[in-house]
Amino acid sequence: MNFDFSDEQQELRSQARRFLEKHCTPAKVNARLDGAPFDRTLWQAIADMGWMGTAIPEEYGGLGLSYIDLCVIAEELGRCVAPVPFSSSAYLATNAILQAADERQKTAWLPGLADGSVIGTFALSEGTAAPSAKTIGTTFDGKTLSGTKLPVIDADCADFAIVVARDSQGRIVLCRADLRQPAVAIEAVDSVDDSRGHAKVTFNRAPAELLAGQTGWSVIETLIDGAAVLVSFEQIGGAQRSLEMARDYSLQRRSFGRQIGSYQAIKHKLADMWIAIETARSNAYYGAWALQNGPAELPVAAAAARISACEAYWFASKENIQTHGGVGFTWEFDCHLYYRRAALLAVMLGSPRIWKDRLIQTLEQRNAA
Amino acid sequence: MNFDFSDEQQELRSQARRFLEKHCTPAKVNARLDGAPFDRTLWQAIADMGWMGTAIPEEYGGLGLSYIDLCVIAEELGRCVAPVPFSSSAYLATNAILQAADERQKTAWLPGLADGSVIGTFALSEGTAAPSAKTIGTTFDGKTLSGTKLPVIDADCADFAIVVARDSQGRIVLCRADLRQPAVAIEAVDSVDDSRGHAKVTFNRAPAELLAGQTGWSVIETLIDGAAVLVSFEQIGGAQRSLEMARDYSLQRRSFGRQIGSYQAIKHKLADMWIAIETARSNAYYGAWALQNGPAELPVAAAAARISACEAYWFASKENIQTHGGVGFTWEFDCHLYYRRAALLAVMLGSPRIWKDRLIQTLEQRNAA
Amino acid sequence: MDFSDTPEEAAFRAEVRAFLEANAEPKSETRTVYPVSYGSLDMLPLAREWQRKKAEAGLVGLSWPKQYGGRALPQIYQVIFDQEQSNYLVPHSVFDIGLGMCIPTMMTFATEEQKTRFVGPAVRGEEIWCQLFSEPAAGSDVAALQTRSVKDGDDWVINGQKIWTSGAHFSDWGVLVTRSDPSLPKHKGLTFFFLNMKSPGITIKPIRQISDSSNFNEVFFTDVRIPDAQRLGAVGDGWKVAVATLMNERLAVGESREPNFADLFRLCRQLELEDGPALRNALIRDKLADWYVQQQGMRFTRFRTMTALSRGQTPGPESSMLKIVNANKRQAIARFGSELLEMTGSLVDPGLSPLKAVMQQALLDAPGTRIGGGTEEILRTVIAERVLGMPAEIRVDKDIPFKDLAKQ
Amino acid sequence: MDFSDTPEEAAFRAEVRAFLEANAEPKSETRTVYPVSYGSLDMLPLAREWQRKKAEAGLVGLSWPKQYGGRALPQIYQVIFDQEQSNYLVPHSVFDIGLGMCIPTMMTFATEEQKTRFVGPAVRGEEIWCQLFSEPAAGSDVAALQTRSVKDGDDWVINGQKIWTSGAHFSDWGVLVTRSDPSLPKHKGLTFFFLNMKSPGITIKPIRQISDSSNFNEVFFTDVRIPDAQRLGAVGDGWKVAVATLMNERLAVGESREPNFADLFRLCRQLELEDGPALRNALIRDKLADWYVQQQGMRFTRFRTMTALSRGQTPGPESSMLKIVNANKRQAIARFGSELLEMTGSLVDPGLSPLKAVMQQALLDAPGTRIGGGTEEILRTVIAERVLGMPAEIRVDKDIPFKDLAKQ
Repeated sequence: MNFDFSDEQQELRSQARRFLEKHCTPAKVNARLDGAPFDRTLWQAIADMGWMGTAIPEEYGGLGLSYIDLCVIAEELGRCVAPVPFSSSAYLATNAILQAADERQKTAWLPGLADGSVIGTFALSEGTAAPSAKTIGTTFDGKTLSGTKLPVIDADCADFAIVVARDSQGRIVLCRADLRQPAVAIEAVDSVDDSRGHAKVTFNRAPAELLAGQTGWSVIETLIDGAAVLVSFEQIGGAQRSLEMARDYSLQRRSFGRQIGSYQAIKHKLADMWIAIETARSNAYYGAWALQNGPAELPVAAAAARISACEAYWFASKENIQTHGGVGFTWEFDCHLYYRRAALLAVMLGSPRIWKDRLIQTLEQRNAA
Repeated sequence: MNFDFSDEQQELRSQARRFLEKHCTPAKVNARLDGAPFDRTLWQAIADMGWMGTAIPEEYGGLGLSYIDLCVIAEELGRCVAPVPFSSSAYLATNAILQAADERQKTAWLPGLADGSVIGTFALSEGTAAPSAKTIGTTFDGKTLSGTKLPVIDADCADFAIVVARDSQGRIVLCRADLRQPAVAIEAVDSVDDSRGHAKVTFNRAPAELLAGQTGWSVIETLIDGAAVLVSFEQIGGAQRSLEMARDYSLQRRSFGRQIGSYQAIKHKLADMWIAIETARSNAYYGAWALQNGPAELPVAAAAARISACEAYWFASKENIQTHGGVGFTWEFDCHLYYRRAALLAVMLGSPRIWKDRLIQTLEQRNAA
Repeated sequence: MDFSDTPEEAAFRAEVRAFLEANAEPKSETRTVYPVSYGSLDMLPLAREWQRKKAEAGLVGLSWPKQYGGRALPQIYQVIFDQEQSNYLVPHSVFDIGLGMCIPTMMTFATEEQKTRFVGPAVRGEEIWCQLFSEPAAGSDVAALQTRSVKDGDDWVINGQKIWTSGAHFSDWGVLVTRSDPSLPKHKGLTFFFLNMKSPGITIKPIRQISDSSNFNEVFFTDVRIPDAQRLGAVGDGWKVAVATLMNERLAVGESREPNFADLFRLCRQLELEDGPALRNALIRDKLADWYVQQQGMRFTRFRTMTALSRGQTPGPESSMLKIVNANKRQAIARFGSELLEMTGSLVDPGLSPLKAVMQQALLDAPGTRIGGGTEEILRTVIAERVLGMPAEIRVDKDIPFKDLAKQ
Repeated sequence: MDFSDTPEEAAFRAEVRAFLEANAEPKSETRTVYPVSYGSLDMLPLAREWQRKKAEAGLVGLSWPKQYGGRALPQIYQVIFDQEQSNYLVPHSVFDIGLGMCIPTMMTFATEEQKTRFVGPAVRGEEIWCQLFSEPAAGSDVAALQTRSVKDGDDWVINGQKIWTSGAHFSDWGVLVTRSDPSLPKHKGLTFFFLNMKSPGITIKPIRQISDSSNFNEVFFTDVRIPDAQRLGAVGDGWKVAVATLMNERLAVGESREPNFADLFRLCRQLELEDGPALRNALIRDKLADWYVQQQGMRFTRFRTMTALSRGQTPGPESSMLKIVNANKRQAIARFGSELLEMTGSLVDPGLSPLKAVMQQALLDAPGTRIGGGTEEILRTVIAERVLGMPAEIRVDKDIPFKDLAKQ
């Protein structure tokens, strides 16, 4: 057993951190939050690092590394609250194609995703209900899609979406639809974290292509499980940075003649943040291993990673603000970027409540078997 | 509006506290916990104060005071973890008779309860299920009771029990059964708090008398609501004493050259105890008012009082032990008496989970109306 | 222990209900939030108009002496008014700080002439007041303030910076605490004033909050002149006046802001989950019950405070507890309510989310609630020390001249 | 990142499984707790017998050097052993302190001869060891200890009192830290020994815990003589040796004690609630998931520590986190599980409650879990200072001679 990243992966992390500290500053996140359009230069710079293709096999233009390497990058992207559609394109759209497309489609579509020239997203949710095989109302008639997806994240910059729909036999299928076509209406909507674009997307008999490899709700579940592991690393990266910000501020800020970090109320709060983060990290490591090597373990491992990462990020980001006091809830400081992202990621792949229910369901089934 | 005890009630409280500090010491509670039999002398001394008859009308031998006065006494009894069957006899058995018996029965039975010469208890639970109209399996054939009640609190010292049973038409009824008769088997069982006797009581065609005034599950609910308010004062009394013990110890115990009470970890813990207790107290005050004057408010007020009192007592009693450190979990110190009693009272009238469900159900009904 | 209205209270409640019925729109299942938000420019005239109506009906300053237009009623009458008003859609009040803190301070420390001049306009909503205490390096530790006041003839000259000044940008008057003598220890050399917020030398800069609203401001003072006649309390007694002002704040803590139990209950009544109606879900019922119990606990705690006041006792640190519990509850409800909406739980667009996205909006606003008016860490220390008699924090700055402290 | 067993690990796991199958009874749905409890007198011979079997099979001291009967394996092998053993009903180990803390300390500080004499009997369960550090006035603050050691010829004479000594009443040997020079500051004048627990002058008094068991003891020393040859480390270096001993304790933190997730899951599978099977209840599912995630988080954190160790890093304060989380989880599960049983949730009678009342029993035992081995308050401070680099607590007792401190 070896339960840590390899030396090569640690090196990848250092590289990524140096790159992002230089190119993906809080100022860029704030700018995007304030209405600046998608930063294509930043995206291209990230693409030039090869990150989008990390886990894409070489035959499709990727680097052919492992998902564990992708987890390293995810953590660093989360650490700087990167305002880019990485999770939509490199986890969800890419993996949907890897898992559900046929050979021809993979060959046609993956190289563009790998080199960042094409951006994909994933259109699942159709409103307040937790998506499930039952709730999908968008239909695919064999050639076109009809229905409304809300919200679709990163629809403002994505070229296409992988859309979850129901075919004429009632089966759940995945389709690829270009987003830049007249039969697709994209209406931007405000969100708690506008550093990632949100939209209501309406397909009005929009031409689309079926992913011809696999169908069925279980494909979606596996896809989401994998994304949950990757996103949990983004969450841990953000939570860890929140903790560091809180510590640094508490060492510098003085109250009643002492560093506020010398008060146990702050010291113990930060210790609790650390505990929450390390708990999440341990679960996420197991998730990373299961994503790469243990498909039978993935449903449980992904749920545990996601549940604890949601909790850790929520706790760390809100208590980072609290530790900062008044300045913490202003735009002058960067605390809010993390709190926003924590709120977004907590619902992006389904709320912790849903995942807890799924976790217990899986454990019941395993126990019954 | 006047949301506090009256001067007379404050005086009643002072009297009660002085009396109990003298006659109901931790040593007595510890002795009982260690196997000493029920302390009839203490019971008689309490009876001589007139407390059992506080809310019993004068025509039945009581003092004819209000339930609010009884709440004052309950808080003081809870404060000293009194090892007496007060709640079983003076809340449950007494109120069952007041609410469900006919005139003849009240006249016959209440004076003995009021002067303490007779002790009653209440037999409801029949095992792990939350008692409800559905779960009652004990039967009453018009003359005798058959079935097993588990646990019955204070069965070791009670003369009779008010037993919840099902009659031959399937209706829920209340019966009075003497516990000292051959057809009743009382088997003592160990509990988390042996300062109050627990037993499994089996009725084997045991002669019993129907309470002839009212029948039906709703009588039980009202009875339990009233008891929940009174017990919430016992819980608050115990929680408050736990907080005081924690404070006193933290001022005296030194670690690393300082009083442990000077560390924020302890200061803030104690502040949180205080908040929990004051929250419970405020809800309990409303419960007391509803018990005396606002029957329409009672179901909601009793639930709120009980839920917050359970939480406050659990929190205060466990963190009192924690504040004491090592000595806290030994029999040398009295912290454990409160932790035990908190655990007992948390399930005695149904767990907080059940009460929360009932609270929301009542609010739904109210809202629908 | 009597929770019912007395006949006098019942009569007053009827009076308030009649006034509200005649002058405001009741909340409904679909409309629970006043349509014009705090930050917007439209809000101010609407708020003034509403204040004027209340004042005309004699419903402002209920507990004040009659000579200042009050009705000399116990505090509980304000609670009754607030209870009834909370069922109606009314503009966010911009007068709370003035009427709750500044004017009561004026009543204690100003001259009769000044009171006569200022109370009326404040009551009628013609003049708005703000409070200038906090500074960038003096947050929880207010007495660490550095804004200087220097006597110059009959005036004082003010230089420095205040922060977190709620409503400074639309206020007419403000109360201000300054350091007049840095050679004394930090609580000693302070002096307190009221001043015209339109005075030359004042620059106001709004602070943008996470929720994108800007309730608060930074206020910069450059050679601002205040006549000595506008000093409240003796020179060097500013801390005492500031403490009295903050004491009044304790009374001003009201019911918790939305979303509260009722909002979540309402949301859950509307929401269908994967396995049925949200209200049938045992987890949701459990959470709802917890928050109901907390909410009622805080409500009744306020009533207990009112009762204590009516018996002539001074308000204790109970409001610290209300703040801690309500602020955390609010943040927790906002999170829980948002997450119940699954992926739409991140949308703040009022048109696309149930209850006009009140949960998501509150999520962004909630971190501030836990900080403004005293962080919960400070408030726990207050409870521990003042209610429970625990040892005070180790203070290293107590008896040292302020000017030497600043150098540390 | 590889969670799978290496071929060597897999072979070892198979070896352990074969050993357990041959020598112990597996847990079942109805039998999850070894029938003979810690406190009972019957337990000791059973525990010794089990230890002897493990030792004969070469399954004790896995990570120790081969010269002391170990197998020089990485720590992860101990985890594998513990994982497998946790599926079987085996006696409570009374050897953990000896093998986990005392013998490793001996290995570092004792003479070769002493090691040869003591390691074998400890491994085979023939001799039991205990640890004598805490005192009534030195709990979290161990270095405040007062037990005196005075040199007298070739012996040291010990007077004083220790407390919280687990297993003192059945131990053969113990490690002891004493104050040899009170004129030095508190961490300086300490000296460390090992001693025969049957020495004249030792009085052992069991401490009764809430759960009615008496794992712990008070140990009184009256003119107890220890040969200087049994000193570990230099005179005055006792704190260093004690810290090394406690460092070994960090490695000894195992999986959380029952009831854990599996016990609650098992209970819920058996339990029918008012509205159906307990496992269908959304609140229960939510709680179960929380505790599963915590449990796995702590399990994998241990694995991460093992990986760090195998890379030659020293164990950090991770075990502090394990203790905080596991102890609180245990208390919370015990409460939740008990309350699910409604009124029978107060009964500790194993015959009358599902799962032999494991929840109720644990409820009484849990407060101690949160305190023993360091309170969670101390552990949070350790994490804040040593992991996060936060300022140390203000210390008023650091450089003062111990004898003057005691007078304060």
